[in-house]
Amino acid sequence: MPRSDIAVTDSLEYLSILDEHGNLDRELEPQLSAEQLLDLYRAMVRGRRFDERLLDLQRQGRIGTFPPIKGQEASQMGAVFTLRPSDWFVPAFRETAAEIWRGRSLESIILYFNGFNEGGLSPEGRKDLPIAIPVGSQVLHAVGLAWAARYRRTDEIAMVFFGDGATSQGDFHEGLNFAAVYQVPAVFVCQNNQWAISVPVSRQTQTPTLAQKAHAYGMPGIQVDGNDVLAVYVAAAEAAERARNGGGPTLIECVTYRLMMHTTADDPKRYRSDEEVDQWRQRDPLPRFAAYLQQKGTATEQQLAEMETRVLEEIQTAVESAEKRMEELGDPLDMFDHLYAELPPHLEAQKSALAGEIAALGKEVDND
Amino acid sequence: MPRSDIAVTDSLEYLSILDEHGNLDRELEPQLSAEQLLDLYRAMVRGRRFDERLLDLQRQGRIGTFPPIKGQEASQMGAVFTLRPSDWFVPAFRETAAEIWRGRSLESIILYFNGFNEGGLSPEGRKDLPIAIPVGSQVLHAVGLAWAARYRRTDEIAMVFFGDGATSQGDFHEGLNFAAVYQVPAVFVCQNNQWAISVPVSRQTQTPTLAQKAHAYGMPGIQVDGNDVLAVYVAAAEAAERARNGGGPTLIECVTYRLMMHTTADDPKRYRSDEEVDQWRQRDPLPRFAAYLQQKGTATEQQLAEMETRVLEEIQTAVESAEKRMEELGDPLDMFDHLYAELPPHLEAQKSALAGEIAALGKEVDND
Amino acid sequence: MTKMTMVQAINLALRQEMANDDRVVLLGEDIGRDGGVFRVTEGLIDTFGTERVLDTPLAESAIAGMAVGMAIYGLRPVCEIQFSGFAYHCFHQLENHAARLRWRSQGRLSVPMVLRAPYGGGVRALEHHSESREAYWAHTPGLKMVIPSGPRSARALMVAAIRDPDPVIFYEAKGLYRAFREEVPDEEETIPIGRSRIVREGRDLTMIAYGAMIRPALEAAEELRATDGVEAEVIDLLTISPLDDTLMLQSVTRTGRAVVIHEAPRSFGPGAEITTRLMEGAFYYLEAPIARVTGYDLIIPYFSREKWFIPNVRRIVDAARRTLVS
Amino acid sequence: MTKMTMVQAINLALRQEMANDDRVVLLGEDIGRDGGVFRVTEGLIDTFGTERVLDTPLAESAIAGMAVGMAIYGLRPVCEIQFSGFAYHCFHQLENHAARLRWRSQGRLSVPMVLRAPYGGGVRALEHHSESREAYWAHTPGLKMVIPSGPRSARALMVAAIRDPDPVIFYEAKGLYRAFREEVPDEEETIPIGRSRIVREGRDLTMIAYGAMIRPALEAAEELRATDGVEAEVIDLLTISPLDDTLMLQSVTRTGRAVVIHEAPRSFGPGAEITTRLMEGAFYYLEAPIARVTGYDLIIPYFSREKWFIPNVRRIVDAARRTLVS
Ligand SMILES: Cc1ncc(C[n+]2csc(CCOP(=O)(O)OP(=O)(O)O)c2C)c(N)n1
Ligand SMILES: Cc1ncc(C[n+]2csc(CCOP(=O)(O)OP(=O)(O)O)c2C)c(N)n1
Ligand SMILES: [Mg+2]
Ligand SMILES: [Mg+2]
Repeated sequence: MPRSDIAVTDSLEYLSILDEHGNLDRELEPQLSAEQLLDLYRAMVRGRRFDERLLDLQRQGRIGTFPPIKGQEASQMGAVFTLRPSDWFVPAFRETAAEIWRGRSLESIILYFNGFNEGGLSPEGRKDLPIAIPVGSQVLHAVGLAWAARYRRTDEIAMVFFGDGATSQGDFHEGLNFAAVYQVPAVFVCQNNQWAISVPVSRQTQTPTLAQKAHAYGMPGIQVDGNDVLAVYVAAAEAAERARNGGGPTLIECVTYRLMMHTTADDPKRYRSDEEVDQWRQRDPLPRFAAYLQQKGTATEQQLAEMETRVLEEIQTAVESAEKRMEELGDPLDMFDHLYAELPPHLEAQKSALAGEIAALGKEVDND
Repeated sequence: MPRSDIAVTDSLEYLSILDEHGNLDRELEPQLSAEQLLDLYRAMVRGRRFDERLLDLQRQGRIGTFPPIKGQEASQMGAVFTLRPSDWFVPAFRETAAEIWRGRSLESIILYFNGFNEGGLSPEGRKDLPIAIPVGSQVLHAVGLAWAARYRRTDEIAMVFFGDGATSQGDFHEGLNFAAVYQVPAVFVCQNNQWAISVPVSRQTQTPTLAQKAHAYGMPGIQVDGNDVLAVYVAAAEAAERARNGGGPTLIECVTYRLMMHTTADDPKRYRSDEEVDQWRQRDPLPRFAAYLQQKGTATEQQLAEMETRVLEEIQTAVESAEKRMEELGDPLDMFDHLYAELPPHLEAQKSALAGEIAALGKEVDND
Repeated sequence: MTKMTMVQAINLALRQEMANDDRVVLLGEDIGRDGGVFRVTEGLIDTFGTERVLDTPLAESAIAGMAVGMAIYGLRPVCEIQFSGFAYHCFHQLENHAARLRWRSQGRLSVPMVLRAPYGGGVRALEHHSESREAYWAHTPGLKMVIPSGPRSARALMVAAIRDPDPVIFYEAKGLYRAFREEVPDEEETIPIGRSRIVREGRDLTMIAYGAMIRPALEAAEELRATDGVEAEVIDLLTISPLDDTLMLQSVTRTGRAVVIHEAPRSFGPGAEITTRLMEGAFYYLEAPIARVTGYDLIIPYFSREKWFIPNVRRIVDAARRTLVS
Repeated sequence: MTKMTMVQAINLALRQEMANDDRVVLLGEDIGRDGGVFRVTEGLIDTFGTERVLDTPLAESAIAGMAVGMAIYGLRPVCEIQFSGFAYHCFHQLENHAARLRWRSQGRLSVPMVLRAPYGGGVRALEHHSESREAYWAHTPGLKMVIPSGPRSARALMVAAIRDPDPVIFYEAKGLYRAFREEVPDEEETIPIGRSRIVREGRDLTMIAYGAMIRPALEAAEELRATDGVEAEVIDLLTISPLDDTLMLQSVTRTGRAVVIHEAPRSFGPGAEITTRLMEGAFYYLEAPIARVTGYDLIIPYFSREKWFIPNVRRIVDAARRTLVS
């Protein structure tokens, strides 16, 4: 009758396969083909190099504010790599590598961060949502998508990304609860990069892990070394398979680190030490994975270097074509497009008023 | 490096002391004085009888819609009984017994449920919030109160009540997270009465307990037999003491049952079986506690019956005085009071326009 | 044609659209077994099963946010928020997402969802259960805001809302739910969203109202005819946003006088936009200041006093007379 | 007197009020160590410690809801919502509770809190970071809605807001944060909430604006003087709600012509209420339709096009000229 402990039966695990010193757990090592491994690596490199290029562009005033992803390439690529094209991908705003992997063009990203609505156009036929800036809000969309996928008797799943900060939002909670109640095929990927702007995860929540929040919903939770692309891949593949087979949702916490500023408008020196950043630099996901590929004989150093070169060329082409494209864009009247399927009369009137103003301006300019 | 289980170190317990068959766990039995025990019992009886009377009044059209509390007397009284007058009490809307214990007059409750704003006037100097109808929203207020109490270096705590349904709301999540992060002196009491209107707790969440949701916040959680006032008292007293001593917040789940309709506008036959209700009637908290008091020699059957009589008289007096009071109330111009500390000019104008209309109406009536 | 209440008429619309189109799914609190606290969804779970009528956990943001996801997928979710006073919980899902997704994705994605919510006073409800805050949604670009005035228009607008390619907030005046019956055609009927209508013709004065205010407006018009010999035209907006100002401008151009009626608080309420449109479009025809008959800039009081808050026939007639003598 | 930016001026107000009154505590995302993403709270955590400057977890509803609790206790919480586009997350806490508690408790409890949020465009920000939706709060009985137009008014209004016994939503035009410096007195200064002011006198036309629109309005007035010989009076609302219509009515009674300017979307926006008040109170003095120069009924576009959305001097001058010739 008494006082007794209640056991929570949902699993809560920690997973790491390839550590920062190159140690590999061969039993857990996923069986990926050379092609898959190289695809993964290329996507991570592309994410890294494009990020660096965006930072240059931003510093030169050629694009606006954007959130760098550096350090989180493994955490997003390991997860998104498990998706099929028919699955749904729901990003937050710091998943550039994953977005590109899913088919978003580099150009559209440049356009977006340079303030062009045209950058929002997602690849046709792709089941990718645009980035979500309101923190945590996208979690619910993934639940609705996953629910609908099951309603339609497909084998699609939905994978949604969010940060450590997002776990404090009500929408995170409501989303995970709904997902568990309806047992929808969703995978919740938390990129715990240790910081939500200036707030460390230790002040975001009192729990030692974010993965354990799964217990509030009756779903499995797993914490993985988010800088170990193999571990992330294995955890995500398991979760995706579980979801696909009717086993319901999973919460994955990828322990990773935001090596750069929150956005280019942020100065992380205000709130964190260089030592901390340096420590995490040692755990950079890229060199670790590159060394693995070489040890395994999947690629030589030389081949990886050539891959980088091709990626840089690709980026250069994209920057050039985006900048060219932006010269052509910018008709102010376009802002009236796409709010509704059909432009209602009052907006029709506002649009033609602006068109009139622009025409008059043109004349003024001509008359000058 | 491996795959390993993560242990959650926060406690999660189940507590029951006096079961529905009268079995008592003497080791856990709280040491309450006869006076305290009778106070507790009286408050439970008052809650029960007043509830019944409100239902009569509602059925006779003498008050509007209200939410009966029958069956939940132990769950709320066991908890609120541990508060000091200097502590903060934050109810949802189904804590009538607790509200009365804290000093809210029966009259004010009648006024409130008969659509008079005057029913919102809480007892002066009492640290009680008015009821909160938006489900779960009040959880956050308790966090703010508790934070402020500590800021002021008092030993006050805040105790907030909410239902099983409320645990699905974002505000519940955000509130518990903030409470844990700031380690505020708050006690979260969930009256799990099995239903949120027509939705059973099994479809509200996938977890077998609500108490385990505490693990998402790094705070202790405890599930108690909510129809066992002794168990609720013990759990709440522990949580209150922990909070008072700087030990941070606790989540208590009281497993109880709503024996009546959700509100008087609801017909529970649409969604639950009579058998289920009958089963829970067997677990009614009142007879169980009455038997305990008699066995313990705290009061005779006769004395308890006399107590009931006095409670009924008290209720009768309150109903009469409330009905008299309501005859005097109702000046429509009063609705302009208390929105702001000072009535702004536009409302001044609206008020005097209405005053003018009323005066004109009066004349019309006079002229008839 | 069957005579039915507004509750039955909305139920009919949902039932027929669900039967016609398996993309239509319902979600909300207590809408399944219980049939909704106002019984609007009564019986639908029996016909369509728990797969198409979802009794959700208690979380409005999740209801709206999940519907956004469903709609993006290609379904046509119709969510119920139990009372419009609890729709603020999902304000961010509606403003940040539902209203923006078509625009953000350059037209590639869209959110064809309907969010139903009972609004307004008159049923002796508890607090938070009687407000009228349609202006919040009307001021939100990307949403449409619809309010029917009776069974027939509710049915026809609900069908239109479900078929609309964009998110529609659909407020149902709970005071009208069972207030009266109207003939509703058995066969399909829709009313285009974004179109108001004249429900009474008149040459002397224009009354503009919607939802539960149409009946007192019509009664006031009758009283004005009877006692003052004045013929008031009454326009039923039906859609609050996008606001159709064509009919009202035509009318006021003829009558020169207007009274705007709503239950919502006055300041920054729908009446301000209506008045301003008339001022902008018919300034030179106005013979008198346009009058607003509205709720006060207060929280609607608990029910013992709510009749003093909600505009009534007397207040409308008074305002009309003031407008006429100016 | 010190010349300072609006960021510094608000910081000064917070600092002085915190020094004067230990009931004043700040809470919000990144307002502590980081000093706020716009640095409005810079240095305050160093002076007042983590006990009075709370870096919160990432949850707006909790920020507002916790502040409600603190305010009930008797503190004077000032919360920051990082961008006003994320204030919808706490809409229910503001509408359901902050706005109502004094009224619900018959005056026994109250919620003297301030909710600060940067609003508006002009700083090349990401999406969701540039909207102007002050009308939502202005339409909510029980709240006050304040928008300063520069450093000095920001400082004086912030002090008034903190001391106000009721909840105040305080929007800060982020385009003004560092746009210019103004002399701000070192000693205490307040501006009463609910009072507008004339910032330029004129007899021919009345311009009504607030926040970031005051500067283009003043520039437009100068241009009108220079090119058309027209003297425009410019009224700075400062408080949007409760709306002070006394000054504007006096002005329009003299000028007969008015232009209302705001960045918010036009329909159901603040301009509608202002126009309607003028129509109601100065109908017989109006010589021409009142003109609205506002944002379009769109989501404010990403920054490459936002200058086309935000009202500018040219659009104001054009509207004024149309008003003058009618
Ligand atoms: C609802 C909401 N509140 C505030 C912000 C401002 N903001 C943008 S990102 C961010 C921190 C997010 O932290 P986290 O979830 O850990 O993601 P990360 O930035 O680390 O990838 C904040 C506060 C926002 N975008 N949305
Ligand atoms: C935010 C919000 N949504 C919906 C409602 C309508 N409503 C009132 S009580 C209730 C169920 C509450 O269930 P629970 O939290 O278990 O408390 P109980 O009624 O069982 O005491 C609902 C849906 C509300 N009051 N507030
Ligand atoms: Mg983070
Ligand atoms: Mg319940």
